[in-house]
Amino acid sequence: MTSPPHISEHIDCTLGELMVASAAREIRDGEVVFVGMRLPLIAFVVAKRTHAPNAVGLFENGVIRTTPAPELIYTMADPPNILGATQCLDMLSVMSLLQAGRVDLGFLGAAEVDKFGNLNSTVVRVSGHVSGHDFSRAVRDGQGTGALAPAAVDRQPSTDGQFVRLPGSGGACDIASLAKRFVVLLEHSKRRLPERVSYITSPGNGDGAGWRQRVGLPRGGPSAAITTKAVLRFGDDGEAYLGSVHPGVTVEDVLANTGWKLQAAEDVAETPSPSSTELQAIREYDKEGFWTK
Amino acid sequence: MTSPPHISEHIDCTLGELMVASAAREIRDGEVVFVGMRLPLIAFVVAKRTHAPNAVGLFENGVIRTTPAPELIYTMADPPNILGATQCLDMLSVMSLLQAGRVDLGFLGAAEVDKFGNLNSTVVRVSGHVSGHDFSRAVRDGQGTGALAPAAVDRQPSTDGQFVRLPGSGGACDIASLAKRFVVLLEHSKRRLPERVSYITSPGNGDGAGWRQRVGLPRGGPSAAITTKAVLRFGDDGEAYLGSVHPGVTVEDVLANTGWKLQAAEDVAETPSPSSTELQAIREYDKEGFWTK
Amino acid sequence: MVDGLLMPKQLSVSDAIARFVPDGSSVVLGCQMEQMIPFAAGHEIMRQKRRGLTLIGPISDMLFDQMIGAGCAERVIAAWVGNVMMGSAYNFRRKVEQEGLQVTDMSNFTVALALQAAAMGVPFLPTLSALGSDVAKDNEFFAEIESPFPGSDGARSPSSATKKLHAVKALRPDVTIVHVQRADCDGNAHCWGNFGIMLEAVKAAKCVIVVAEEIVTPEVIASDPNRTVIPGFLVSAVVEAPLGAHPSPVQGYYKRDDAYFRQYHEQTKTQADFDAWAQRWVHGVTDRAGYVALLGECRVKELGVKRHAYAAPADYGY
Amino acid sequence: MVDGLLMPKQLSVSDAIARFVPDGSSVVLGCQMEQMIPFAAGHEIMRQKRRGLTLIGPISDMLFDQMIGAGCAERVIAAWVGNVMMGSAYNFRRKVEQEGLQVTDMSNFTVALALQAAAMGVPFLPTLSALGSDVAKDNEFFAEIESPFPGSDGARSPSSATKKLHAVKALRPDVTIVHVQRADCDGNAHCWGNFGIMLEAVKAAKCVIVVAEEIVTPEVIASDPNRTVIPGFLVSAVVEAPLGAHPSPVQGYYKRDDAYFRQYHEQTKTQADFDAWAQRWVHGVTDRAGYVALLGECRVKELGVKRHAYAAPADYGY
Repeated sequence: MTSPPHISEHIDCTLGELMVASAAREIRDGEVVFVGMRLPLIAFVVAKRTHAPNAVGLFENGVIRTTPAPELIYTMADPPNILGATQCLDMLSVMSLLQAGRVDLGFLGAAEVDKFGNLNSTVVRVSGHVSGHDFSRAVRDGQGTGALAPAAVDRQPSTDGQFVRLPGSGGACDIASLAKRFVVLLEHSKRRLPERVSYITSPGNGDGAGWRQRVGLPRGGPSAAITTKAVLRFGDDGEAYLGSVHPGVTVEDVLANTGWKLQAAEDVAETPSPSSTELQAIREYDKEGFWTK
Repeated sequence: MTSPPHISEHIDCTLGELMVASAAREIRDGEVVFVGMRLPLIAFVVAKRTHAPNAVGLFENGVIRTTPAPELIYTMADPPNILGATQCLDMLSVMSLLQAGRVDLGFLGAAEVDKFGNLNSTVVRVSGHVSGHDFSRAVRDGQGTGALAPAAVDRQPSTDGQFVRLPGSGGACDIASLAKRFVVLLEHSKRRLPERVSYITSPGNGDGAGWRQRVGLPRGGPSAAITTKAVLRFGDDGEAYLGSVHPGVTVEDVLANTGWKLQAAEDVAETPSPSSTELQAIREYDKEGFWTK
Repeated sequence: MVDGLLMPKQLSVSDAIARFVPDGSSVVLGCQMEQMIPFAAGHEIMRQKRRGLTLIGPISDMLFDQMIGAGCAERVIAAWVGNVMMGSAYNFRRKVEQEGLQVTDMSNFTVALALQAAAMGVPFLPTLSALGSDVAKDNEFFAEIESPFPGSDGARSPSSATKKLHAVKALRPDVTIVHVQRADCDGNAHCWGNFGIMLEAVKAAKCVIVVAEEIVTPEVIASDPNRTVIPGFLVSAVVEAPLGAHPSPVQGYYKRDDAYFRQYHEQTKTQADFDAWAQRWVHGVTDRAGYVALLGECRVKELGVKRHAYAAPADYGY
Repeated sequence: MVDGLLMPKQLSVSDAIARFVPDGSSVVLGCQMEQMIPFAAGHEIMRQKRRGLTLIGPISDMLFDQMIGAGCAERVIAAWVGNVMMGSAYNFRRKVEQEGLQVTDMSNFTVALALQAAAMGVPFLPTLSALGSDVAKDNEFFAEIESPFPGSDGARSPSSATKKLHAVKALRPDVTIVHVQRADCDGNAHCWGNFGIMLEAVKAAKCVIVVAEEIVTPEVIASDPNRTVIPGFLVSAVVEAPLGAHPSPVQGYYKRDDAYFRQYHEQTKTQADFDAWAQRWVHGVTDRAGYVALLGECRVKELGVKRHAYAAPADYGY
């Protein structure tokens, strides 16, 4: 049950697994976590089964769980997420806990994340085609992270308009506004990491340090962006910097695929690969790899 | 099952029974009623068992009943009022229905009711003893109507201060503010029917017509005051007038025991005595006459 | 409340929709998020070719996309419209991008607050959510206000010295349609599982349609008043529709039909594809029984409860 | 939330009070109105001679009067203080009229809203209640505001064109003490019957003490998550105290001891009378078991459930 050495070329886990394990590690034991939709559903289960057995999961449909759901779920309202829950409430009740500062961490997806950790999952302006970029894939859904699942890839783009309409906030705007910190998961590309999002669905650090306080947000802000290439962190200036690169990814690759000049230290760490315990938890749970393959 | 003729000298029911039956008749079939505490608890049951089988009872503790409680209750949270209820909610939910205008009628008690139907159940200023008046009896409790029950009579007054402290609003202020109309039950005396209450716990018509709208109340106002001598009604000017006198009570008696010059028509009706059906419902329910003897 | 005292409330789904969901209505659907989505009612609205509806909900897992594809909707007030498991909803995208379907973007919390304000009978409710976001910009449901109690805030973080707040405007829909496990013929309804925004949506609406897996006796409902989520006096119509929430799950009755959500995603990428889909599943059947027959016994059985898990007893006796 | 992760929460009532209710605390008691009043906890507070407490509740059926008589309270924030069945509470009257006990008068709805504002993390909630009343006058919890949405109100009466509202200030108590039917050792609690203001009082408070008739396994609680009214992560201490709400009723466990409420009324008209009463029922026993022994087997048996009435089954399976 010890961690395998980091791998670079022949990484022995999928990107999905790496991201889920990275997301799971953002949860500290005993924390109250607003789980959100899609990949984080699995990250919460993995955290509960590994290092954070006392974490409490809040789901915006009204569910509170102290035990992981007994089997794979595709949505937070799937019957296994209700059976054996600690409490089934309504949305206002769990959102009230969030607004009252009772939630340590919230997970989000997004179509776009910018330099200051602001999230867009509502609408993207398109001005002509961007060379070589399959935009429809990037914006397939507002929560974004599902783009990592092959079953969910949109193979027939139909964007002729001046904008692409995404599903919208869901609870993302609320979680970003009110959790003590939030973590976003998304694909790493220039298009999905623009310097400034065109629409702030979920407020990050706005235009920099002090912005959240100025607009009246009570706390919080982005803590990490876990992408398909790296983990970004946020400094005191409110701006993202390169926290770690995933095994097999170069810093140059990350910088070249980020929509602004991303701050990066000389010596950037590598994102730890999933431990065998984590991999086991992921694979036992997502048996067919729907989310993590 | 026909109504017995009105009685004057040898009234064949108690005053409590007359008041409960009068209160019950204020409930129309199919109405949503905020029941409140004490005597109205019985009035609701009697109405359900007689002319208003489709009335819905809301209780501020969160209970909604479409069937009467199966046996005598002293408080709205007594187990018989929970068993077989339609719904058990929280207070905010039933108060929300009230605030949203979903409640047709609310019942209240009070220590004092004034000319404009404002209610005081919080605090009464005392300036020396009023001749011949057992004040402690009148203010024994904020809801007031319990004074009719012998078991509840306060035999040891201890008022030396400048004021008498009553239990307070409970939900009375809310019901008076928000129901489509309200009915108050109380003892008939000069002291309990002052020209103006010294403290408005529960707003009636304030200082007359238009006042409720001026202060921002969304609807409602007093519909009747059922006293131990009479039923007062309220005119378009917001002021009380004598609606009917109870069997055996003279108009002069009522006027002499009211704290202001009460409007009374030449020909005042008599309060209908309880029908045999109503009496039967009352007596089957309040077997020992705790509330109605 | 006195009107219609003697009208029986138990109706067929087609009568309920015909009577209580006229063209131009604002309708709340999908209150319980991904559980108990009232597909049976939604499909009947499509069959009856309602037009000009305003669809209201927190997230909509596929149903709004279907109703939009069928041309029922003129406006959407929601936090998220898509297919939760699969991503985008094609009809929604198409109608918004190309045909100007009007969308008022809310967040989950603020759509709940808007309905809760109406449920509570107040013109607005305050929140700290969405401050600084574009969700609140040029959105009729938001206004920035200040607390009249400086120095005191209900939040618990020491950093929250701010006085700014959003007021979220009350939203009072014409009709709320909810699917539940069981109800009696007066509309008193039991539900268990996650509630989402059901409680406030029911109280906010001018009229409520309850669709239940089973109609039970009033005694069953009254045996557990804490399980009652809707009191009958707020209900205009109650409909019995077994499997009426398929393909979404109903706790204790059937699980989620994940394959159906995948197939919908694959089969509705163009308007023509969607029309073919709707012809098969909506217009090609006359009612929910027909739909269930189309699903087939085998699939229905596969979705059924494999392991019962009953709630611990609760004694209401005395 | 991370602090105290490994501290066992199940405590004796005396340890729970000693640890979580220091002198000067603001304490919510009697959330469920006349049901499940936490008398066991209240009596322990009296035995431990707490001073300077602020007592918060909607109505208090006798318990506040006892704590006031014992000198525990410095201030009361409530809608009603008395003995519901019998009327006035003598200690309350005496201390207010003669000794200047500070009272902040609320209505039931507005005390619930004040706690709900804190539970929701907002500085206030709006209401139409108490406009024009003296309850709101010179009361720190009320401020008059206007809706920022003119012409739109959540109320349904056509006459309600008004824009005036009361803002009710958030009230965040130090501790909320609730009595419930059953809880597990982490404080996850089931309750049925009327909730009163329990839900918001629990979420509003900095710490929560749950007193339960029975401690059960976590599996019992998790078997019916819709019956859970308090999630354990909000709970600081959980106490097992059978008959801990006597003389108030606990649905499914024991009925109301009406005679006890009558007797209290008769026996506590003067301070000396109250002291004698408290000596017998509070100070004369060391804990709830001693109190129950004093009640006597016969009386306890008489209060017990005569006819069980179990809730209809609810299946959480899939």
